[in-house]
Amino acid sequence: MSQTVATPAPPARDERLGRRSALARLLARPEMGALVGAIVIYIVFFIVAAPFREATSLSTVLYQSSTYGIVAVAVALLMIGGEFDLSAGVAVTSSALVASMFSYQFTANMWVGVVVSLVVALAIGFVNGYLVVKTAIPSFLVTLGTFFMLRGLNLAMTKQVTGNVATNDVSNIDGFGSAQNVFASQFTVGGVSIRITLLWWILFVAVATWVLLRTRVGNWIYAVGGSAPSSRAVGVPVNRVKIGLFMAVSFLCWFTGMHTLFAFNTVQSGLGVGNEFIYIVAAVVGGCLLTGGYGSAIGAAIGAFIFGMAQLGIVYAGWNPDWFYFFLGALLLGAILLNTYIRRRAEASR
Amino acid sequence: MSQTVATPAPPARDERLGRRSALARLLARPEMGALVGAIVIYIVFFIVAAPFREATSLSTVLYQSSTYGIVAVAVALLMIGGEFDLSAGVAVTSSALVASMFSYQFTANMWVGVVVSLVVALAIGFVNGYLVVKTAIPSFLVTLGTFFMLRGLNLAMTKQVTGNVATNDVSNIDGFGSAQNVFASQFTVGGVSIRITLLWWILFVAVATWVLLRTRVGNWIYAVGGSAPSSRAVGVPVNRVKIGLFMAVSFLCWFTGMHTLFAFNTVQSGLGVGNEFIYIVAAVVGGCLLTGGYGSAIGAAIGAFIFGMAQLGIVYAGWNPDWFYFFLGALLLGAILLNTYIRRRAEASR
Amino acid sequence: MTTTTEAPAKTPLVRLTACDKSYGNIIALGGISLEVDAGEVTCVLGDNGAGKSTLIKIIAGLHKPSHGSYEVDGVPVTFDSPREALERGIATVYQDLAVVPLMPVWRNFFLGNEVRKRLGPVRRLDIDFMRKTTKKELLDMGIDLRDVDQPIGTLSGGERQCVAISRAVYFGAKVLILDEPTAALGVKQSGVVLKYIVQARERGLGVIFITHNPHHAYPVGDRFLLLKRGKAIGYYSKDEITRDELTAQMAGGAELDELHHELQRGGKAAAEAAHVLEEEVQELGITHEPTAGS
Amino acid sequence: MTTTTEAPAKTPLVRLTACDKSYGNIIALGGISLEVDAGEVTCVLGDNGAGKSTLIKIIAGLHKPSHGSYEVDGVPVTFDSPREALERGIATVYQDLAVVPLMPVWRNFFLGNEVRKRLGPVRRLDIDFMRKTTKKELLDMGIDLRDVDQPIGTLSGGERQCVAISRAVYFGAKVLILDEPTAALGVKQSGVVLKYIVQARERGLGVIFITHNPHHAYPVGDRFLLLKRGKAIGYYSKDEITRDELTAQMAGGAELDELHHELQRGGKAAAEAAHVLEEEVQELGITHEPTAGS
Amino acid sequence: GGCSESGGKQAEEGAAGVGAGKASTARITIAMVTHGAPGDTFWDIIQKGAKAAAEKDNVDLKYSSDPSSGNQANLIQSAIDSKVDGIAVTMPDPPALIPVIKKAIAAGIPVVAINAGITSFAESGVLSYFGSDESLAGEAGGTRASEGGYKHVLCVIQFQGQVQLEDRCNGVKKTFTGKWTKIYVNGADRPSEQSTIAAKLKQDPSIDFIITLGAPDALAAINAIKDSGSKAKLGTFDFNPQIPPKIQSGELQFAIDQQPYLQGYEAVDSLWLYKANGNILGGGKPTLTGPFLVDKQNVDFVGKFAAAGTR
Ligand SMILES: Nc1ncnc2c1ncn2[C@@H]1O[C@H](COP(=O)(O)OP(=O)(O)OP(=O)(O)O)[C@@H](O)[C@H]1O
Ligand SMILES: Nc1ncnc2c1ncn2[C@@H]1O[C@H](COP(=O)(O)OP(=O)(O)OP(=O)(O)O)[C@@H](O)[C@H]1O
Ligand SMILES: [Mg+2]
Ligand SMILES: [Mg+2]
Repeated sequence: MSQTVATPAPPARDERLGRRSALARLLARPEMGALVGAIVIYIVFFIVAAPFREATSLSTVLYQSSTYGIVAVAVALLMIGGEFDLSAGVAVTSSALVASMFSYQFTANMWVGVVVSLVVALAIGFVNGYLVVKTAIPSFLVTLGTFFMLRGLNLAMTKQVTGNVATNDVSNIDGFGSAQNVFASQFTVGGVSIRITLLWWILFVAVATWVLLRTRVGNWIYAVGGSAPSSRAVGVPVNRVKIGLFMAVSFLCWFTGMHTLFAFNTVQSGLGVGNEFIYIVAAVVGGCLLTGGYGSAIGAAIGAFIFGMAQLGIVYAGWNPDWFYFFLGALLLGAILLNTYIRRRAEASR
Repeated sequence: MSQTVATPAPPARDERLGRRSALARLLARPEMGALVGAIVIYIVFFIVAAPFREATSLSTVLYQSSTYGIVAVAVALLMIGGEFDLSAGVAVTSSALVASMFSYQFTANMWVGVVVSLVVALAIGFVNGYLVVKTAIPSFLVTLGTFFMLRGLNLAMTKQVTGNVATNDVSNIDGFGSAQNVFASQFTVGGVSIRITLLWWILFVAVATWVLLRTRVGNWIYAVGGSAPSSRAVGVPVNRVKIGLFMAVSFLCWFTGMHTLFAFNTVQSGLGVGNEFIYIVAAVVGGCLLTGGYGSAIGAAIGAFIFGMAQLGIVYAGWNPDWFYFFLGALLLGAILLNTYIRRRAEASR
Repeated sequence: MTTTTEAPAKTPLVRLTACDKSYGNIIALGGISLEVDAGEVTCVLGDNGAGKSTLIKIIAGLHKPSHGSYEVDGVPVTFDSPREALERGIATVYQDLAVVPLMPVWRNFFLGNEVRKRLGPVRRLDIDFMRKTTKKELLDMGIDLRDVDQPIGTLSGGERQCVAISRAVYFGAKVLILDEPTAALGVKQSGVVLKYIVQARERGLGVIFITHNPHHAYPVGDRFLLLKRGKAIGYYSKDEITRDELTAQMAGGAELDELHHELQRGGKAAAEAAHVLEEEVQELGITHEPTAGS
Repeated sequence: MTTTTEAPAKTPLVRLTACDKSYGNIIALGGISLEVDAGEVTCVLGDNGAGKSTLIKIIAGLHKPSHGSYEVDGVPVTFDSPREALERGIATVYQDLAVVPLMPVWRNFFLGNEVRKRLGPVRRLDIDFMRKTTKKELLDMGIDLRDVDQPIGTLSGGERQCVAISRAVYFGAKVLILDEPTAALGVKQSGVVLKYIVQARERGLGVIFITHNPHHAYPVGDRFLLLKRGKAIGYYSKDEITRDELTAQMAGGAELDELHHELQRGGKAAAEAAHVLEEEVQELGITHEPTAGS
Repeated sequence: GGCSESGGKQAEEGAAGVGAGKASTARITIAMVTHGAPGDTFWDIIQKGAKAAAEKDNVDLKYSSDPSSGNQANLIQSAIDSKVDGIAVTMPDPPALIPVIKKAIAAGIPVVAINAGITSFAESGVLSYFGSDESLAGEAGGTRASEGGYKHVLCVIQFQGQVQLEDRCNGVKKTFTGKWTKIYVNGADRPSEQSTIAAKLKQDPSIDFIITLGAPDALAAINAIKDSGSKAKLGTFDFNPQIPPKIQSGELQFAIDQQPYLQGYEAVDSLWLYKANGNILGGGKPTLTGPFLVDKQNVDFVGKFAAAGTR
């Protein structure tokens, strides 16, 4: 790529560069190791699990992955920017609860609830980010606090408002249909039903990738995660970038919350606990550095796909459910080892 | 402390040093912020919750805290050394299961099971550490894999061996009594019953603190966490230190597992999930840096105490249980904010 | 008001008055005043730990002075972040370089000053331009990079320093601050940096130049601020001080001399060291008589 | 076997033969050979990015050479970690210093070489001794620390470098490797480092000294290895090369000369830069005629 | 010596499980998808019942579970993808699951519901429902506690935000004549659970009866009662091998069993019957497997089955 410099100098090869195959160059990208891991796991299940071979199964796996993957994209950006958000899992539920309860209690059009919920979600993200940058407390701790608080609020507010731990069915409220079309519809392609979340997922990954690699903000995200003091010193608005990232996570949490609401009509207030973890796992399996400054949105998507595939593949294969977590762990560890091995090889031979 | 240098030079004050009060100097220690947070929370509950004022309540709180705190001490060392162990929560259960099932199935003296379990636990720690240092995969990922695998193994092996998801009662087996005395007894001091785990906890904290501050290994722990490449360059055996730290975590997991076993006679195979998180929280609330290189064992103990106190204090105070997590989050966040504020002030005025 | 041909009192680009800075109870800087005029090079000299970097961090907006005032173009300012200083055209090469190790060289070069082109309603990075410019600017410094996409953390120390310098030179608009820019540089690269400093002065920039090398400082400097243990021990314009005096002051002449004598009294090894040191001392132009202060 | 008074062929302390090193597809070093004898200072000189640091990292056990052999005391070795090199008495000052920023100065000083005292069955750190020693060793270099318990990350660049140097000097037993030790140092501190190097040579240590400053290299060096773009372009003993030739080679004399001429053809600014550069060139002892190779 | 003189496997009697002959019908595959957490006794017994029936009916049983309703729906979808011959589901969150259940039915796969979903199973179109009514079970517990003359009951919920658990507690509240209080505990951490209950007993000494919602939680509550020196008595929902001895010793007043074994067994067996003979059980009404109250009177009879892990 650096060969495009248009100097009149002869394009002679620098004698200080060894040869490096195109394959090795490709494999050295952050997400490629994860991709190979995903392919291997896919092949394994393709061989051992007959039902897994069908297109409908792939569609189910992709759907499952997309519900993790959408938030995982934002979590990956945040991680590249050097921060965590442990409240992401319950924030999904919070969004769904707010939209559902608002529209139901005020008998408002569903879209009003959706917008109110968006505002609330962005506010949560802003508070997370603001606390992190202003107090300089590690985001792990700040969002742990908000995680607990949201978890409590979800339950307490729901019980307060509905007298129950789940919201009422909102499928009769005006605007439900159109909102469902946007957030939770499905359509059939060649006999296989595809969930709309898959398309949204692809869109979010594409946008995130473009932002990361082709915009100024993307440059800043890598920079604040790679070294916040250096970034500040050269004039990157570190605080604004970080707050923005927290709000991006909130935004995709809100989106996933809307999907949950419109796919299932009601929301249980206890849901979402533990998912923050899966998002982080997806990002890290996909090649993001836990310490920030390195990673990709596509990688996080592949990580989510690996996780979803392992989770459902074990079921498709009909393996002993008692061993479920053992297999899940072994598959993840295997994928990561493979990922690392490939990256190592690619780097050595590049 | 640096004033003890015995040069003949007059002990004149360096003109480049400002004055700094003894209090400010004290407050600048890593664990002091957490201590102040703990005291404030204690005072809050002391005021609002009448039952909290009794010595027996404090004993219950300390017991609860010790069950987190013992493992948290090792987790803090590991974190100072720059690594995580997500398998710590389920490893506690694994240890208890192994000891219980071994003694029961082979009708062996309880102590045989205890020792076998210790060997297994140390092996788990070694494997964790070995994978981390040899593959250079972040420990977050490696131990996530072992977390899932152990979780699966706990269930699957228990079912395999006992046909149930819990182990059989081992209280009739020889040696149970003496083992219970060591791991799970209690005694009364001035009418208040004290759990032996409290004493063990204090012992472990003291040993860890001494090791950290007064031994070569302690120096190395700070170093490998602060900068592994620099440590390696000056000859610190980074890999051995890290593996040792993982084994230290396993050791205290084993200890806590033994406590659980001898306190409850049977063990459910699904226990422990989620506790790895509490250990990490305790370490971080207690002032350990998530990125390694900074922290203290006492801090982790105080962190565990804050967590235990918040958890039970809410109950003692009789606050609405629906809001439990909200209060827990608010208390944690409050403690951390206070902690940070105090440290900031102490540093500015030191 | 009428026909005075006297030039109006020039407002300096940057003026610090009686600035203090302490880190906790550590006093790094006490009561420093400094002026930087357009088209002038101010050298800040001093021992290790004298407070030079602390001083320029205040000017660059990275720290706020604990006391004292800071004016830019005659207007008092308090910068909350280096961004504000950069926006006023103050570009800095920090001693620790302030680069992001994992990022490619060209992204580091343009970090905070990204060049973008419109693409319909959105603006995207002009990656081609930035790559080429980076390659070219570094070539001008005598650094022939294999690959501008290499993470900057994999460059050699001197190469990294060259990136930081050429970045500051490229973006510096009004004031250019260089904290030991030539520390890790080869002879040729050092020459280029000196050339840059002279060019910047010619273009009317104010330059603050920190170095331990009097051979570098004296030829290009117009004013010299000497620091010691956080205090100013001298502030001269070029005509007030000779090169020899300057070097003597920098080296803490008298002390160095004493070290030399002490060594001569020692054994064989010490004597040889003394010999080397003597050479060194002579090179620095220190006469064996205690130098006269200014 | 009978009465030859000839000294037996000395085994060098360290011998590299035809060493290569590449990072991925980046070739940093190609076919370098080097010998370090006891009581001898070998200077490694070269442009930025020439591969000097890479070379010494191989000797220090931080990297393994991709090809080539490495012998210590005549025995082929492959070090898996710097610890093994340290155990053979090879102490190194790395260009990036290899300190742990959050740890106190004295803990950094003794890291990996902690001094302990027995306390019954256990051994504990002798903190008092280590504190005192650190303070003293740094004072000897002219660094008067406020507090040896300060995290080393809060020291100034030069102070940090002094810690790294005095540590290596204190623990170096057989071979002392210094990668641009004087880069961030003041005049006085640089003098002390040169003194240390001479003392080490006197004590019979082999020293490898990397620097960009010919004023520093020539007086103390016994052999000179010149690198360029990863290749050796010259390997001289002191009597084979004059100081002027050395400096000319270091600066890439011909190129620097060309830069100078080019500037003279330019406008006013360039001319002034040329003037500075000329001074620089003269100081380096470069004659305007292309220098004769060795 | 390394060997124990007492206890251990040696002391264990060979307990006979439930076994029967094997059907000669063609082998079919049935998927069971629940919201159970792995490693929980209750769900283990459901599985055991299902396995016993599968053994007998020549059925290939595929069990899977996930506590989150979205994931459970996906597991059902994957059963549909796998083209199984029948599906047994729990319906903890009916609106979330009904669409995918309908999908299964539309795909020609017979579905039965177990354990949870008594109010919505009819609407979802499944063949039958085997389970207990959580509210009814709760009411039974409340009645029983009232009969004992207790004044203040504490309901211990081991997992936050789950409808079934809330239903049980609310059932207790409905029929209990005295004061009612609830508390949340961490069911995955025994010491913490114990301390939390002990703290609650301390905080409100008027509590004289505790109801836990799961069998293992009862054991923690027993310790907590001892710990806090409280005089409170204890009852629990669900059953496991450790429960009968506690009832016999009087530490536990009663256990409200919903016979999970039966739920698992009936689920598989009824699907097999439907496939083999077109039978449907329940006639559109729920088939209740509980509440079944175990106390001192009948504990000896039930206890020996529990010891084998099938009750
Ligand atoms: N980890 C690495 N990965 C890739 N390339 C590297 C790495 N380390 C060094 N290089 C490259 O190898 C070459 C030699 O680097 P080295 O650090 O040895 O140079 P040097 O001679 O010490 O230069 P300087 O005088 O600037 O310190 C440089 O061009 C650098 O870009
Ligand atoms: N963040 C900090 N916390 C505490 N002390 C500091 C901090 N930064 C610098 N110091 C101290 O302030 C003093 C001045 O440091 P500074 O970096 O300004 O020195 P300098 O003149 O640039 O030295 P050098 O020539 O070695 O770069 C030093 O003694 C250093 O120990
Ligand atoms: Mg400095
Ligand atoms: Mg170098």
